[in-house]
Amino acid sequence: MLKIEKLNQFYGESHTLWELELDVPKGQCTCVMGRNGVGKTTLMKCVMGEETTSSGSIQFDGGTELTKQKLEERSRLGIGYVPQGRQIFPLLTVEENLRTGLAVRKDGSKKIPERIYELFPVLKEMKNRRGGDLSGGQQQQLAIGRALVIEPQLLILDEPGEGIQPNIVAQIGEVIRRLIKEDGLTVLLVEQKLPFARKYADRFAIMDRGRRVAEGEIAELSDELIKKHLTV
Amino acid sequence: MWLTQPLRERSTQIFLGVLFAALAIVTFLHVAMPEDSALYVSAYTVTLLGKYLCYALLAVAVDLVWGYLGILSLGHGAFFAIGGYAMGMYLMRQIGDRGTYGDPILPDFMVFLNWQELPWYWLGFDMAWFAFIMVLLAPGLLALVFGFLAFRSRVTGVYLSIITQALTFALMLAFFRNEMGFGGNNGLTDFRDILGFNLRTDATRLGLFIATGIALAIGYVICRGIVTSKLGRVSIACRDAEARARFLGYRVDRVQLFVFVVSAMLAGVAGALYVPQVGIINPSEFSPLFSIEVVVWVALGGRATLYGAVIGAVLVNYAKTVFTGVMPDAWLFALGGLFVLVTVFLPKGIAGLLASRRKGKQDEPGTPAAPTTTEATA
Amino acid sequence: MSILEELSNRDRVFEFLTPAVSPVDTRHGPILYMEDVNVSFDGFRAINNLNMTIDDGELRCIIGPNGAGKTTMMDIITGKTAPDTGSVWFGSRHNLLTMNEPEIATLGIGRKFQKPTVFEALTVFENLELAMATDKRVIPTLRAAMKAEFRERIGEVLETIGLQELRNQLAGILSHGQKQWLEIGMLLMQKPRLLLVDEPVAGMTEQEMERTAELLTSLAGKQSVVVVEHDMGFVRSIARKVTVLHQGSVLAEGSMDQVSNDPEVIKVYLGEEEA
Amino acid sequence: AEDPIKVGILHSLSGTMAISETVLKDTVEMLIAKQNAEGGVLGRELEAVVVDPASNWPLFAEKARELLAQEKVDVIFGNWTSVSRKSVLPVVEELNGLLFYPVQYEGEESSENVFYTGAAPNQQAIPAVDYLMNNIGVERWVLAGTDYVYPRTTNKILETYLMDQGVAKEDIMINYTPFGHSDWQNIVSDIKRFGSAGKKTAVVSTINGDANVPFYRELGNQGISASDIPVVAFSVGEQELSGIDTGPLVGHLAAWNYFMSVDSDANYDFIDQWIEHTGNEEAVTNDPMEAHYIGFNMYIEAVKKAGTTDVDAVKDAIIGVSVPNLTGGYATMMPNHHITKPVLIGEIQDNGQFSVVWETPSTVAGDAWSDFLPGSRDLIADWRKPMFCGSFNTATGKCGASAGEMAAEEAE
Amino acid sequence: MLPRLSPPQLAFNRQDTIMSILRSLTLLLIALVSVLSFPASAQEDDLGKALLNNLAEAPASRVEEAINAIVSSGDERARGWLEAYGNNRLSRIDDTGQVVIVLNNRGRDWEIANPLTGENMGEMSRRELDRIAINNRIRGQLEGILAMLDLNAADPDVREASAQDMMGKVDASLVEPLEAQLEREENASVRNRIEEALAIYRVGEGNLEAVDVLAGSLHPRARAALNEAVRSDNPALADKAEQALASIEQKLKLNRAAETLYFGLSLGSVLVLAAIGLAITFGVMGVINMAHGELIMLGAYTTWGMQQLLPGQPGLALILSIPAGFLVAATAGIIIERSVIQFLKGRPLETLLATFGISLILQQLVRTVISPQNRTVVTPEWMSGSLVINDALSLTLNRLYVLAFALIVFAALMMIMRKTRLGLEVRAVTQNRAMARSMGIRATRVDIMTFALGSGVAGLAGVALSQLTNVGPNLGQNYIIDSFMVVVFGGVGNLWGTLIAGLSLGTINQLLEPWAGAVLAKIIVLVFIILFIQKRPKGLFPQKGRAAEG
Ligand SMILES: Nc1ncnc2c1ncn2[C@@H]1O[C@H](COP(=O)(O)OP(=O)(O)OP(=O)(O)O)[C@@H](O)[C@H]1O
Ligand SMILES: Nc1ncnc2c1ncn2[C@@H]1O[C@H](COP(=O)(O)OP(=O)(O)OP(=O)(O)O)[C@@H](O)[C@H]1O
Ligand SMILES: [Mg+2]
Ligand SMILES: [Mg+2]
Repeated sequence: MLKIEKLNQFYGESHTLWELELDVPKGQCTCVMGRNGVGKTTLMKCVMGEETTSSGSIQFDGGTELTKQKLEERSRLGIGYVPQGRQIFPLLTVEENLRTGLAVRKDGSKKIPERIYELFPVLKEMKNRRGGDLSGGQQQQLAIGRALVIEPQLLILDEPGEGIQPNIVAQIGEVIRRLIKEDGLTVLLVEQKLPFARKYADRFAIMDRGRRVAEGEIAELSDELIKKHLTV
Repeated sequence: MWLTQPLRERSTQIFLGVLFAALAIVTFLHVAMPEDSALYVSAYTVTLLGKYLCYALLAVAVDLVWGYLGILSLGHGAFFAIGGYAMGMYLMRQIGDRGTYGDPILPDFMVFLNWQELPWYWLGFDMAWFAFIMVLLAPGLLALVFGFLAFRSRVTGVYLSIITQALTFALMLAFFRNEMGFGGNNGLTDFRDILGFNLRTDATRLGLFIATGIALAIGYVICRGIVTSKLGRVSIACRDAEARARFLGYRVDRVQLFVFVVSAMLAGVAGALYVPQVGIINPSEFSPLFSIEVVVWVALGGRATLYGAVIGAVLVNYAKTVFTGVMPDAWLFALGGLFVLVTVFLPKGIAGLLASRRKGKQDEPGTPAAPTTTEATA
Repeated sequence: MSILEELSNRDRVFEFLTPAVSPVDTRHGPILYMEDVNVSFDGFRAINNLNMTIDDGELRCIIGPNGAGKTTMMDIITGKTAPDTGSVWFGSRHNLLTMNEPEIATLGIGRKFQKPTVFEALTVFENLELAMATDKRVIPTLRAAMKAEFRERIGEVLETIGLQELRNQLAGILSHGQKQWLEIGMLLMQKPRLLLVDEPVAGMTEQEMERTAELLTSLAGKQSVVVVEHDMGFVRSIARKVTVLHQGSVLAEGSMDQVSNDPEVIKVYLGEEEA
Repeated sequence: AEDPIKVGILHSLSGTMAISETVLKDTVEMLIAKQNAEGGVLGRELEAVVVDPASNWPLFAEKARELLAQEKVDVIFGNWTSVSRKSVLPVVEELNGLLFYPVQYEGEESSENVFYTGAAPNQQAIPAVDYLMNNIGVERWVLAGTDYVYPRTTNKILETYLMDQGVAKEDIMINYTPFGHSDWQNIVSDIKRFGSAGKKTAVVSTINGDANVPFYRELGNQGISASDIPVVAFSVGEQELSGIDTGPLVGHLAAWNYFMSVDSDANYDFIDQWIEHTGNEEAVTNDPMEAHYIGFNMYIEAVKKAGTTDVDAVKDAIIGVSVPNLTGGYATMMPNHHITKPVLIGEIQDNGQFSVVWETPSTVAGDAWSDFLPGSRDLIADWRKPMFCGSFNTATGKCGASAGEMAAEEAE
Repeated sequence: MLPRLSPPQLAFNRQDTIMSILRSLTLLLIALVSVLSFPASAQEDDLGKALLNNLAEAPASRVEEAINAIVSSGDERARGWLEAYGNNRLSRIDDTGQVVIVLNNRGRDWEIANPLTGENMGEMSRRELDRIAINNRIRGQLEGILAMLDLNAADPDVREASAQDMMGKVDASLVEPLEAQLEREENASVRNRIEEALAIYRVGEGNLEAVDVLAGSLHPRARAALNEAVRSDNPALADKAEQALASIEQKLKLNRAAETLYFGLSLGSVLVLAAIGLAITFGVMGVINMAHGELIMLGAYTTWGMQQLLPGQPGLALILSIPAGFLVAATAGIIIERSVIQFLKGRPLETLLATFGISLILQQLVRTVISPQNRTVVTPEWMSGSLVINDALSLTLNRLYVLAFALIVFAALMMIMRKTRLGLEVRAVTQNRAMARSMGIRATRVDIMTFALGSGVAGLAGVALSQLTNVGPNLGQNYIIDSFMVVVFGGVGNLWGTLIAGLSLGTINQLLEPWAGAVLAKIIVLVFIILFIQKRPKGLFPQKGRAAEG
């Protein structure tokens, strides 16, 4: 679904991503892991187009070269994005936040799919409240809901469980699985919490200082790897 | 000491070096060169430069609050003008009975409008020390009262900008009123002496120019002292994350008030030095558009650098002087175009251009980039 | 010291502020005491008759569903939000409801926000410097000099939060987790009597979580710590007493075991799995 | 050939005053071109030096200094507002320049270096009031003006004058508005009410510049017509009318010393020349343009008479110089540096012109110091030696301080 | 027979209606001619010529006679002559002394016609023509004569208007004809008017009953008459008049209040119009658009341009200017956005610098390309004058239209921002640009469209303002400060706030003006804004809650 090759990225002078390679197979959940500041979020932003890359390629769905696409076109291709830090529109109501995603829906529907509200009932309850007024966890749910509105083929989740109450985290995990199973969704997940990753991801990739240092089936995620790359 | 701190700093040394060198050179060329020499600097030019330096000081004051405190004051002209009026009142009283009506006490315009006696707020302005104190005190006090109200109620962003604008606008209208006793639209003119020196001689002009240069140097060092002190960092903290600063125990309103008052006083001094050099003070100095223009100088020079403000003020005003003479019909195109081009091509102003020139050196702490937060929409 | 300096020190314009050392009085009971607190926003009851006490030196975990009012509670304690009714006391002497944020902060209550907030235009070092427990009035701040002992202290904290290498970087470019650490560092610099920590480990790796846990437990005893967190592993590792908030009031309180076996808590918060 | 005679032009080409002042710049340029076509003066060409003081009063002073000190011009034509003149005055006096000031003003001034070719209050306001009182039978007066010195002084003079004529205090209403005032609803409604007391009412307007358009519009819309409450304006000329739809204004009045519609050959020639110069068939002329026309010709005559452009020589020579004005008469430079002018009252017509309905039987000499202000009643100005004084007090027999000082400097 | 008229001076005469009244008079005059059975003869032309020459040569004191001679001649061309005379269009050729009618008096060469035959005589230099002088007094008389004739008009409205013009102008000689008129008059309101007109005269004569007639009248003349009566020596009359006045004052107070409110709303609507575009570009998009005023100016100049394109049809031109003004300003907006603003994303404060530059350029552009002087924008007939509610209260039409226009524009904008996709996208883009783009919102297009919309609305404001104030290069400068003030006072980003802020600031200003004067009122309003912002630091309608604190 997503194939990243030799990706390099700079923030000004500082080289953040180094010759990065990553494969995200279709219909699976790939989890990117790594310590703070290794460049996970940066990688997601590169895929989304929020940061420009200096070289390398990102191929989507077997051919479309993402680096040549404008930011707003990527969502049209079917990439949904739940950024780190939620990034909801604080002054739009919950409903309006969700509606922003309607423009790129393939079916041109002008209604927010009921399913979103089913997944996150709190959103329905708070439909008319401004996004910024919600509690942190509620905002996170909103961010996920908003990404789902566009009915993506690839869903990028940057630490989705952050700040969410445990039963909802579990629920999000279930949702991910369900979407993968029912809709054939592909998920690219950034997650620090091992139990969660172990439980819901199919594959993993570990990053360190802007490089991918390990990759494999989730089952292959050994303690040794963890010790080597995820502890300080 | 916070005041001597900047003197150890490279950028301040360079700034002061350039400034004093300029003062010395101009003085030398004015005094020592024969008048027909190509190098001769005329009294006209000296006064002109003096005016630029006043504007520069004003711009520094604006940059202090805008660049480091995030308060976009669209009303700094008010403090400038009040300082100017304080000086103007002193100069007016110095005329004595040499006015057209020969009244030893009342200024001409009061005689003219049948005032019988000097209003109370004119008392004391015949004494230089009093007037000079008022130059600092009047704008400072206004800033204190205004700032106290505004910062206490946490007025921020554009709301603050607009009420500063309302302030200067209201003052402009008030000073336009002849009943106010400040000469209405005509303001105060026809000055003769300052501290016993005849204002219409070249020597006095040169003196004023040098005084302005020194005032600018002092003002610059004070501002620099503030911004390099811990208070400067607190200011930036208040600018970028007001709430966080408050939770650390800083009284954001006090910090803002302090810096705002200092800035207003500097603006007042700038105004006071401006008046004897241009020979008139009138309410148009209160015009909101003038204050906006000052902000434009700062932005053009480069925000949050202080020296950028000086560069911006001098450059824009020099451009104005040249353009209004050389291309009187089209100078606004040139000036407007300059503004547009600088914004588009020099995002950090001219100072940013200079800074990128000496790239490679470590970024100095205390000269942070202007934040790119969306203050205006907040 | 000259008279002039003396005078300027006294600083009449910028009125009296408490010195850096907290005068909070806990001889007669808890350090924080909240009673019958209510807050509503446009008719929505965010805090509902909340009662809570925190003892001196205690480490308290607060959990509860999203929107339970945890952050709002902290807002009330730190003076950001004024409650509609109720009383909040810091020690037995200070009524927090009559004070503003800086006053509360100087009294000795420090806070880490849920969303990491640092001064992005300042360096990591400067961020810590500003947080340092010193006289925070205007003129003293203006005259403050960087003493060696301060430098040392900042160095220590930098060590603790693992940001030595980034000390001269602007805080704006830090990653999410690094900002979290920096904010914790600022809290440490502040040396408050009471720390309010809102979701400290969000975005941290397991190992960093452990470090954070260690850090917080080591603080307890000397200082009182209130932690809000959704990561049950983390809570378990530090928890002594846990309070569960739900819909603005206390749903359950007790040891971690007690709480996590409470069916109500399981239903509204933990879910079957975590329990 | 000799160096050209440099003529400085100090009129705002941008900012708020550009509306009024740009045409004056063009006028002087036209006059210079014409003079050069006739061979210049004293065998020398004239050369215009144009600067833009941008409606900024301190900038006026700076530019004046630039003209005199840097450009070394021989004479300056310029200024419109009183404040700009006040700002420039010390500079011209200090650098001993010559300034021709072409706009009607509040008087109370006479400088050795300034020649006032516009009207003083006694050349505009008082005759206009006389006309309203005697010919229209006005008994109640609204004195409406913009809040600055010219209206203040004019109204003060008029108030004294009217009361001297037996008008009761309650029959005079005085109203001031800020510059550029654009919402006249309340004031016009007040005027309407004031005018409904049964006595014939008129408005004497010293409303300045841009504020006039909304003012007249509101008058028209609130149904106040000229036959009902006439408005006589001192600052509304052809130039201003060219920006107003004059349809509803027919019959309102203005007092000037010149109107474009004046039936005289000199005027027609001037208009032809102006239209040719601007290349615009619709171009209009107005009173300050005439003032510059007169001032310019006086300067030329004085230079011819003095045989030099030396400032002091010209200053001496110009007193007593007479040149034709555009209304078929002559203007003479008086010793007080004001000139003689006829006073005309015109009614607005639907074509944006005024038709003259009344004029003084002969020209009136400008008074530097008003006879109707207590402080200046005793003052006169005379720049001929030996008096050589801008404010000579006839009561004390002494020259005012400022002039005395100048005279002293002169003597050194 | 024509009544012998003493020349009444007409009060509150709508100059612009005179023409139409005159036109309707034609028939009447013709009828009169036949009644007079004036001998139509071959020398008719000579007679007309004599009459005109008589008028032309009459010294000021005899002009009146000459006019009367023309009127009583019954010549059917008299109307045209008098009309021309009243409009300053009657001239004599210098050389021949022939009286001509000037058809077009603009420019140097005037088009003239023969008043006797109506034949066009081509153009003649202005130099050759000598105007036959008229002044206010004579014009008043002329109008008076015609007004009296109007009392016989067929249209009751015309009769009423002319009866109203008679108020306060009645003198002894008019009493009889008016009474006769009253007998004949059937229309009640016309009768009322005539009665009032007579009563004003009678009160002056000391008639007690007449006071009753005037008791309820709001007409200023009636009040003037009563006021005079109060001062009279007759205590009974003074007493009665005083009572009548008191009751009138009561009514007047109400009317004054209504009037002031109208003034306030009207001023407010101007503020709203000027600010509403800024509420979009600044309030919603966050661009500190200093060129906003110049965009307004462009709208106003478009109106002027339209009127130049369609001479003689000011109304049509004005209506067409609405879309045209929008388009011109919107296009300018797009150019500004594309050439400058787009490079300043995320640097809102710098937009101040750039747009300040743009505003200077636009101003000077207008000065250079068009003219530094103001341009004339004509107010169409249907927008002139006022809507008369009663004698004391009338609403000026141009402002009424502007008020309505402001409300319509506001409603339309509200619709766009609340109900369309664009509104949602704009807000999303301004709140979090990167995220909005991640959601597939084409931010660039949204920017262009929003800026165009805001600018276009500024253009609409310009079209409206051209009906109230100067159309000149400084137009924009006069409104920019106020506009920012209104937007901020209302609460940035809140359109309702802009509406309420504009209307309330306008109203407060007008309420204050009568007792504080225009300058002080403005100062008080500004101080009020400053103090108000202390109370509500986020404006009238603040963004509430956590969201706003960010
Ligand atoms: N705008 C920026 N400019 C410069 N450097 C940046 C910027 N944003 C991030 N960085 C740096 O790039 C590195 C990678 O950041 P990134 O946010 O991708 O980390 P991360 O892996 O997502 O960390 P975390 O787990 O804390 O979220 C960090 O060292 C950070 O300091
Ligand atoms: N200013 C406000 N306006 C409206 N509603 C608000 C406001 N502040 C908080 N709320 C509401 O109050 C409730 C409590 O919010 P709070 O942030 O305290 O929750 P929390 O317990 O911290 O949740 P989380 O664990 O998700 O951070 C939420 O439902 C939130 O939507
Ligand atoms: Mg990250
Ligand atoms: Mg929370």
